[in-house]
Amino acid sequence: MDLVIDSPDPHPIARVCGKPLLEIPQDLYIPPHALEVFLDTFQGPLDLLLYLIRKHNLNILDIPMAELTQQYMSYVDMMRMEQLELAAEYLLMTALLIEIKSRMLLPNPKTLAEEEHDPRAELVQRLLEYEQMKKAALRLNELPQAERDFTLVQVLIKHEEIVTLLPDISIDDLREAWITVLTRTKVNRHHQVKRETLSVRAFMSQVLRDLRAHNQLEFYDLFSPTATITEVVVTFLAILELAKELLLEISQSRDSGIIYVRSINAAQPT
Amino acid sequence: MSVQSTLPNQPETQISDSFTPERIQKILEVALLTAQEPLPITELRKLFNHELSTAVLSKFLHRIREKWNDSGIELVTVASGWRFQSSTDMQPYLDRLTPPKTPRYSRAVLETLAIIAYRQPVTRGDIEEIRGVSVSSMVLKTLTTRGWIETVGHRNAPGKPALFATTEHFLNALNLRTLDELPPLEEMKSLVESGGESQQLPLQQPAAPDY
Amino acid sequence: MSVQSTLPNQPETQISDSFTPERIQKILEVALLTAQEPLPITELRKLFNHELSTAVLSKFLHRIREKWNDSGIELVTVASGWRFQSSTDMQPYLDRLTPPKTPRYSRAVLETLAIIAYRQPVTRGDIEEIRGVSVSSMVLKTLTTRGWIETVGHRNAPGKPALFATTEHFLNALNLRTLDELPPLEEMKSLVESGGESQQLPLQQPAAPDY
Repeated sequence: MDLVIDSPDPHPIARVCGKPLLEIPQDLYIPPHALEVFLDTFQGPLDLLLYLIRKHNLNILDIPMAELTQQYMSYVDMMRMEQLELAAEYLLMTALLIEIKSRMLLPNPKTLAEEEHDPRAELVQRLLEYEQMKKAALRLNELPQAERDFTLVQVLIKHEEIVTLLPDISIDDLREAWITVLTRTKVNRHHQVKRETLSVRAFMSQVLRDLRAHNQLEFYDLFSPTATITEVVVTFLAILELAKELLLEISQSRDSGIIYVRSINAAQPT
Repeated sequence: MSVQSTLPNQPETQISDSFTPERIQKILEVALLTAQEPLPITELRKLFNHELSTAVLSKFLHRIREKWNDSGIELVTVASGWRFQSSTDMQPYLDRLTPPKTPRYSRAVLETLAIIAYRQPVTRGDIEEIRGVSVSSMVLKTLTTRGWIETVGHRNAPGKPALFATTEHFLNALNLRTLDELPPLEEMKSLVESGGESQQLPLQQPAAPDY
Repeated sequence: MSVQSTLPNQPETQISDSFTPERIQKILEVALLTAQEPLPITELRKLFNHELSTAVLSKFLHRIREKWNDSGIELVTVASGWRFQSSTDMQPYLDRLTPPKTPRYSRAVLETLAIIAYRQPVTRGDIEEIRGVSVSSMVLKTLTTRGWIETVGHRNAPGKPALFATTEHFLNALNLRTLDELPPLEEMKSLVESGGESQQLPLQQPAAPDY
């Protein structure tokens, strides 16, 4: 049913209590039993008014206002239950029509200025604009629509993993992760994180690496010949720290003799 | 400061880029058949490392369109670019495979959409003014969820109401390139025929929308 | 009351179902090109109201496969049916349109890496104590496989746990020459202690590394 409004007549516009409702009333009066159907059929008072004007040549001026008002008022209670807002809109329209009619009835000296303020003008303007949009909505709906009238082509891209991409990280990522860790640690106070200079830690790893290759080295070999003074100090601190953590063993067989550093390789029995 | 990928060889270097006309056409077809979204020519130029001009590609695209003519698949241009889609006469067959999933929209939705399309940008209040009834949030949500309308700003008025406009996705879905391609608004015939007084009404057509 | 479509979208009965071989092939191609999923023959039979047998359709599908041969798109059978897909030699071009996305490491991996970088050499137990949660073997394996951490020894403690440290490869990957170039701990310590939640930390850029 292409919009009740435009359908060629013989179809019932709706069924009310099983009985076909064959005609829409000729005025704005809505039969009580068809009220709900009406509210569903028309988008609102503008829509209804437009229908009446177009289909039944209803003259805006000829609407029996008094009667209509009375009838509308009797529905207010009914509509109030569920569709208060809609009821209000119909009532507002009725009020507008009554206002128009009353103003038209007043003696009205015909001047150009007055004509421009014809009270019907605004309403008619609104009706025309609404009608235009209603038609536009229909045209819009007639345009071919993706998924309804055609389907988009979708061929799968075959992904051969030529290279497996590995995630990249940035220093910022690392720093953020570390701050998160520290912050959480701060929240859980029972975790004491010792804070030392990083370089000592780095050299601890390096010393262990050197020892891993040789198992035992002379103390001096752990110091790079090109090391700066700071590096020497830090390396020394690293060795002491490793010894403290029982990660290596420092030994000297006699006074002023060679100092050997040996990794306590816990993985292999010595 | 992002770390550069340490991957050995990027595919780039491995493509032999001798672009014969057949090869260009083939690459374009594959790209368009596999694309998720319509592809603008600027994007298609990437396929050839920008070595081919827009004009050249445009010629190829038209040739491809010719080639696919009457195949049940057509190459079309929409707002965001070129894409392949089935022709409408094929849809009845496709519907046999997957029952239509798109809902038919109610009049309220369609009228709201039309008002937004033709009068944008508009507020909910504007829409209500034209339709003469309140617009339910569901209606606006339906259209927003479909990706057909979006908020493009707020009117500098009490309550700062949102201004709605249609999206590029809406144009794509309706096979349109620009809003100009929307069906033109019809002139409405006068509401009061041949009545004496009525003809004197200084009626104006609504101002033509300026898009 | 919903609005009926006035579209050319016709009901079943209006399809002219005179299936010439060309038409059958065309319908099959359109269906396969627009399908979201592979289509088994049983499904494809629906296109023709089950009027064509599996054997007949199978013959058509093989013919289509032939036709598309060397087009950059191939018709293949997978477990759940027939589908079109781009051929492998087209991928380098398609990658130019959508560069493959780089994956990201999880928070667990990043935090573990940070702890190893700053506190090395550390055991898994150390990491767990600092993070307050257990560290999965997968996390350590990810970092070891990547070549960013390695075992540098074992702590002389019950269970002889492995000691992890970062590698030179890790420094290279981050464009660092030495670990010293990581944002200094002291700076962060004060950051952590001055701010409440980490989100509110007034993050500064680390002292500009000179590379």
